[in-house]
Amino acid sequence: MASAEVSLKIAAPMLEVAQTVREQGGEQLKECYQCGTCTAVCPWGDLRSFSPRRFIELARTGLEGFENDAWTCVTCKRCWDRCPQDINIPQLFQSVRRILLESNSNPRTLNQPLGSLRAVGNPWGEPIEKRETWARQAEVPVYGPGVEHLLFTCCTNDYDARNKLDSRAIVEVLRAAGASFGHLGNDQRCCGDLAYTAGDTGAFEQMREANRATFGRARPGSVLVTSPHCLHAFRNRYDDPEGRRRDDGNGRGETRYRHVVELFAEAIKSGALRPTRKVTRKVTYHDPCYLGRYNGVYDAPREVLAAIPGLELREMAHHREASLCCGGGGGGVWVETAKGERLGDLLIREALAAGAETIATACPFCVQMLESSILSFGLEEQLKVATVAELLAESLRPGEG
Amino acid sequence: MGKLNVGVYWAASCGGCDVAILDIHEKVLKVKEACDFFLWPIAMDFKYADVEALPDKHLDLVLFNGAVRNSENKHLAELLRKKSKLLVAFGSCAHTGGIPALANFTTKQGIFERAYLTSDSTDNPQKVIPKTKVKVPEGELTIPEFFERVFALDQVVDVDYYVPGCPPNPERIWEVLAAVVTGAPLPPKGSVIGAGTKALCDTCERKRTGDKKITGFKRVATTDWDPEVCFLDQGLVCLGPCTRDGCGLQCVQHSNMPCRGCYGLPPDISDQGAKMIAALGSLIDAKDPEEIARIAGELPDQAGYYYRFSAAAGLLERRKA
Amino acid sequence: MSEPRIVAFLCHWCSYTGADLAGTARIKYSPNVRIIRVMCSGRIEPQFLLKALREGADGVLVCGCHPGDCHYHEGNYKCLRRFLMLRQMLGQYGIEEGRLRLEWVSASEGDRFAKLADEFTEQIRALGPLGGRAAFVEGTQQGGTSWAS
Amino acid sequence: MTKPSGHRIGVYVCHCGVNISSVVDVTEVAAQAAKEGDVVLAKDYKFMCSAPGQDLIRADIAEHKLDRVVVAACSPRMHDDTFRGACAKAGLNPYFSHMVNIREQDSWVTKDKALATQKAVALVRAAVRRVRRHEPLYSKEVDVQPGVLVIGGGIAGIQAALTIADGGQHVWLVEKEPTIGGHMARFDKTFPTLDCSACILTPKMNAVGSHPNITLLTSSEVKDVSGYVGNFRAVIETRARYVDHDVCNGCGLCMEKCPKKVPSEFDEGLIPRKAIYVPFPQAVPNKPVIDRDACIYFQNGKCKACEKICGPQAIRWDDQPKTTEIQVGSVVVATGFEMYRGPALAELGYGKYPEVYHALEFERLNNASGPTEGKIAMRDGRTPQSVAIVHCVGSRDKKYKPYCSRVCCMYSLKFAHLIQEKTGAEVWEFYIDVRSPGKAYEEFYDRIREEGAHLIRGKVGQVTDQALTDDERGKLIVVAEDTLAQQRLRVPVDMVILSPGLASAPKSLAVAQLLKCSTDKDGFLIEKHPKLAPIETATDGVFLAGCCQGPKDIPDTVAQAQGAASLALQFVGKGKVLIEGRTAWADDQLCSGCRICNSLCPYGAITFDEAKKISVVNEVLCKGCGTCAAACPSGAAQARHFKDDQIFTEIEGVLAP
Repeated sequence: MASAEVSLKIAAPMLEVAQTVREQGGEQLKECYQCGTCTAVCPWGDLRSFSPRRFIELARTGLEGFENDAWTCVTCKRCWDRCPQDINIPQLFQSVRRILLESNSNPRTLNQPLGSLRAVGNPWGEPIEKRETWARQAEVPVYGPGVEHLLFTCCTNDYDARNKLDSRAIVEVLRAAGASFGHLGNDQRCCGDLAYTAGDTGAFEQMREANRATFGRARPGSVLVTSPHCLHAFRNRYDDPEGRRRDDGNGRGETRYRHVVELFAEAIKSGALRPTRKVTRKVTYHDPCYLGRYNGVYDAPREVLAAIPGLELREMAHHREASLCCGGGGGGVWVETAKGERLGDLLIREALAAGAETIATACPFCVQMLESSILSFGLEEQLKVATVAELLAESLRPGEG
Repeated sequence: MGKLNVGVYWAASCGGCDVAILDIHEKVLKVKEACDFFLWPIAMDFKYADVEALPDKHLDLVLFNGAVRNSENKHLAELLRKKSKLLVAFGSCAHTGGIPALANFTTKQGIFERAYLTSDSTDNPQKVIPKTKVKVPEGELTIPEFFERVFALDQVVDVDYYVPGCPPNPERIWEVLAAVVTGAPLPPKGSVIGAGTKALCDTCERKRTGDKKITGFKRVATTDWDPEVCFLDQGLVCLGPCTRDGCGLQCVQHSNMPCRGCYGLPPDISDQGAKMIAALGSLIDAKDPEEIARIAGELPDQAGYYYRFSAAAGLLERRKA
Repeated sequence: MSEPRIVAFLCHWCSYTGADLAGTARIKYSPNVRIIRVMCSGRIEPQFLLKALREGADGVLVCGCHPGDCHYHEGNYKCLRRFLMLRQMLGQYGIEEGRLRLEWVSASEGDRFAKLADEFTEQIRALGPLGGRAAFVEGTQQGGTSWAS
Repeated sequence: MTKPSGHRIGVYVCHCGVNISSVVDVTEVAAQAAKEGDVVLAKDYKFMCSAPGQDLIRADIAEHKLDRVVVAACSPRMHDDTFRGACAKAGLNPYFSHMVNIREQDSWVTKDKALATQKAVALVRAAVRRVRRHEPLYSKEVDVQPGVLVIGGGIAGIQAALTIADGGQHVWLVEKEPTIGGHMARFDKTFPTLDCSACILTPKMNAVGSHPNITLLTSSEVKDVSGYVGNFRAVIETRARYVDHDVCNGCGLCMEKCPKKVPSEFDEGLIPRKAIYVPFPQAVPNKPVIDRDACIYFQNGKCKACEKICGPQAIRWDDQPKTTEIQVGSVVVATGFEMYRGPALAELGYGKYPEVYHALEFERLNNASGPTEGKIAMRDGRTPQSVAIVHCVGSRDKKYKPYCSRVCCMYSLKFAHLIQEKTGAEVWEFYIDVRSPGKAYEEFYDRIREEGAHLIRGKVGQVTDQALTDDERGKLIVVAEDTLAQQRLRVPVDMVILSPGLASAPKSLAVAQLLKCSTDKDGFLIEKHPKLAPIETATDGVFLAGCCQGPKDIPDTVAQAQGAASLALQFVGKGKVLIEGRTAWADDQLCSGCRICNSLCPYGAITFDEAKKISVVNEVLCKGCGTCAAACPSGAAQARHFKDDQIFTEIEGVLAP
């Protein structure tokens, strides 16, 4: 029997998909009125076609296509800050990622770091017992009774060769400030922030419980962190995974969490730190998303840099609340992106346009992402990346700069 | 008019009401001239049997102080009702339960466990708990039965008048006695006598404003306060606004302490605690439920605060365990 | 088991109108809820709630205008504050928090009132009867009346 | 059953056709009611609210000497007044009746007939017990003062004042600025008709200035309002002007001679004005005032240039603020709005890039009497080749103003038309949704589209000067997503106009507090009923006109102003007002003067009698909410018709076994 083979193009809403997204924390989907502000402020905008607004609409109606963009968001929070409906858009991406991860529809590159997290408590697949190697070499004491600050270093600060330099600089500055601090040795685990935003709630919870248990034993009054992601996880996400709260952690519990630059700024103000050696360099400061937009720390790093003699601070076109993103957040540090299409590339452009020789930051992921952008363009000679701690340590060393 | 036949009895009470009668000082001599006493355990030696032997309505006046806590209290209440013409609930305990009735927020079992087993000063390895009847080799011993709750006098027998206070103000006592002695016309049965008809603030002279706002409840133990200014204006809970006047401002003015409510509720309200909540709640300066709950939570024992002297006479009682 | 007995105090402007709307829309709900109308939830005072429990109510529902909508400006907030304080205190009487409920119901929320009535009835059914005067430890007679009266 | 108290109660159970009787067994309800104490008769009837139904009650009151009436029927919201009226006609105090709601709250909401009947019996029983405790209540009649106070001299206040004055009542029009005219005086054209704002407003302003029934008080603010319904006493403070307007002839020489320039508020600071000034040429009154903060003489004691030139000698250096006390019967609030000026502007480059303007700046830029005499030009004088207009700045945004301001879409479209007409520039409008619900508004929207403006559906996220291409160099780049084309756009333009929404005027809040009117969370005054009383307020005799109640356009403002004026005229014209008897009172035999109730009354009806040391309820101001009665810890404050014992008996009734 003959039949008319007609090719129909029909898109029908898949309400059960939409329902699943809502149930997984995407409840705010329905509040979106599709104004597109998110797309307009998204740092990806100048590099690739990516519309959070479209993603929301597709997820809301359950239409196909939103999966493709699910891992693009770097959770930089520019969209959430500007959304007229106050929708936590990074959280919507997290909800979808959670669903996709459960059905193994995630980028392959995520499997290694997330697997390592569950197995060895860090995303880099490094052995647990090597975590404290650098700290032992730097003769950092183990945290215990009578020690004021617990120095909680990011996995990247513990294992990554480049970021170990930052770790050592931090130790150097803390010593110069006369601070009493100790390290947790091999007991600490990844804070889990990137695992959460990448959609792996299970790994996040595993890390959270392990660290809570460690904190429970150590009972530190003050925790100093080296990564803004650890800061956000401890201050906000451990009590409320969606990270809506934004307080300094002093009100609840007995522990105060701070990024080391906050302590540095205080020490400079009180006179405990006196940077004397000249660091004659033009420096611009990049605000890490999780230090700035998520936790409101904009002034402390700038105060530290301003106190370094010889250092000339220049702002990039986008800074403070409007700062760009290095591309590392939300699991972006684990996703491959081609040269010239990376968010870090935009930053390099702006830093050079501002006439900077060094781009300073305060996050190990920013260090990694920015250095890889610089390398890909072969700009190592023109532009360096340094952490605030490294620049400060340099200015604290004896002698003239 | 001849001498009055009088009885004074203490049930569950501290004895303060009896002392208050003696506090009328030299007038006590006039009392003696005017009255013959047939029972007054704190002052004179009579036996219950003597009272039981009296003819019914032999006593012109009985001042009954103390709440009804056990079967002995109840027996005497019934006995004195039978033997008296005028039975007066004398003092807070007889009037509204008083301090003993705070026990109504717990159970008999709870009280016994605390008193005989768990308190820090208890040494009771055999875990002996009082029983109404105990067999001993010599025979059966009985002690009065401890009730599940404390009663005000009128919850057990019919009462003619109420004299509130913990204790009643001696001047008011004299006025009451004088009225009975002189045979002046008495108010309607059931009246509260020896007290005012408005709330305490009527005579309180502390300065107060019309713009009260409660942002938190302060505690007497941890606060300094202005001796001239209304306690409520300073965030201290004072029960004056819903307590009957007549005490002579012993606490609020003479002792600079907030009113705790011993004169009981003023005439036109039904429940001292509910009314105090209505008043305080209206003044709390917060709109967020969490903030309101936090402020309210600063008074950990609300019931104990508002019903310190009237726990037996509120609209509600504690639910049966 | 006896049916739950529920007294509801509703403000005239929003909640009572909302309850009327449930009727106009013919939405069926539990007949256990007996409504007493007052002009404003600010008139509702703890004495009413205690009285209702004493007279045999197993639960008491209080409804007023949504925050910001009170016809008399802020009566609903006064109601809310008294309500929260009373509910805290009633724990000392051995009365479960769930027996008292305060909800804001607007004049347009007929369906919500009906749903609330059903829900609250079920909530009280689950808690079981309170039992009125008999539930409380023996009598609750009143003290005296005034000298003046 | 309760003990009889000697009352004679009649109970009537309505069938309401079959609305009630098909579910509730009305005869059973009547039979049960008859068993209650004091009930001398209990009847059921087809339609109680009908004339024969009401007659039945009246006849029974006469024949059976009923002193209380209970009607079980529909909602008291529907027919309470009907049955009160029936009682009143039979000589019974209307408040001796009570309605039981067995339709909306029983037969219509209950499935089970037996349970519905049981519920009706309980409700009727409660009513019978309650009605015994009812007390007679009487309405009071209060005189109303003549005269109306209009607060605010924008188009709303102007229109209200003219309507009232033409209606024969005296008006005090109070305006805080040195001239009336408000926002409308600053516009060049009005949408959608594009008629000239000045042409239609100026005649009205002049009419206000010369109307014999209007006392105009500019540079003035209402400082205090006391009194009660129909009898308001207002205290108005007029700032020192330092110019005697009775002497000044308005020649304007002083303004020419004054050496001191400061940014003109009227022109949004785009051009300067002098320290002695009139805000704009058509101002009413058209006589100058001295800005003390700007004046050189007040700074250092020298200058006096204005005094030297003034022919009629009108300068008064020692001028002092004046207070005027007036008595009025009614008040019209017309305090208007302020344009939103919050952080949403800075987010889009306002203040950072000179070519980013807000709507009021553009209105002045485009105004024939404005800084450029109506030429649309950039700061360097060039004519823009391309202009972006950004909708919803601060509006429809939960962080700032969550509501839609209603006029921004339309005025933005008007801008598009004016820019294209005057400059031929490319116009890009960025919107979320275009809202054009008004007469001829949608047609205007059509017209703008046809004229060629680019309408882009997408909210602007950034305005930047960071060029990525040569085309963008030297321009402002507006970044938005065209949500229909699903493309992120970067549009290079010469000029950006932000269209902020309307926010409440801070002064409105102060005025609302003086008048005991409430404001919503956005600071707008709340009307008595959003649908059926949109002009009245919860305070009797106080009416609303214009944007103080919420954002609205000029036609709606004028309509509301005329509505407010006619209500004020009606209110004042009657000369009397009835006050309901269902109020609170404080029993002086019980009040101990604790003052707990003093601050609770939303209408300020409770005052403290310092002599007697007790609180007193002004029953004229009281609206009977009962908050004071609930809060009074000694039972002195009582709410008539909702007294403790009345509610207690109702509780006993609904719960009686």
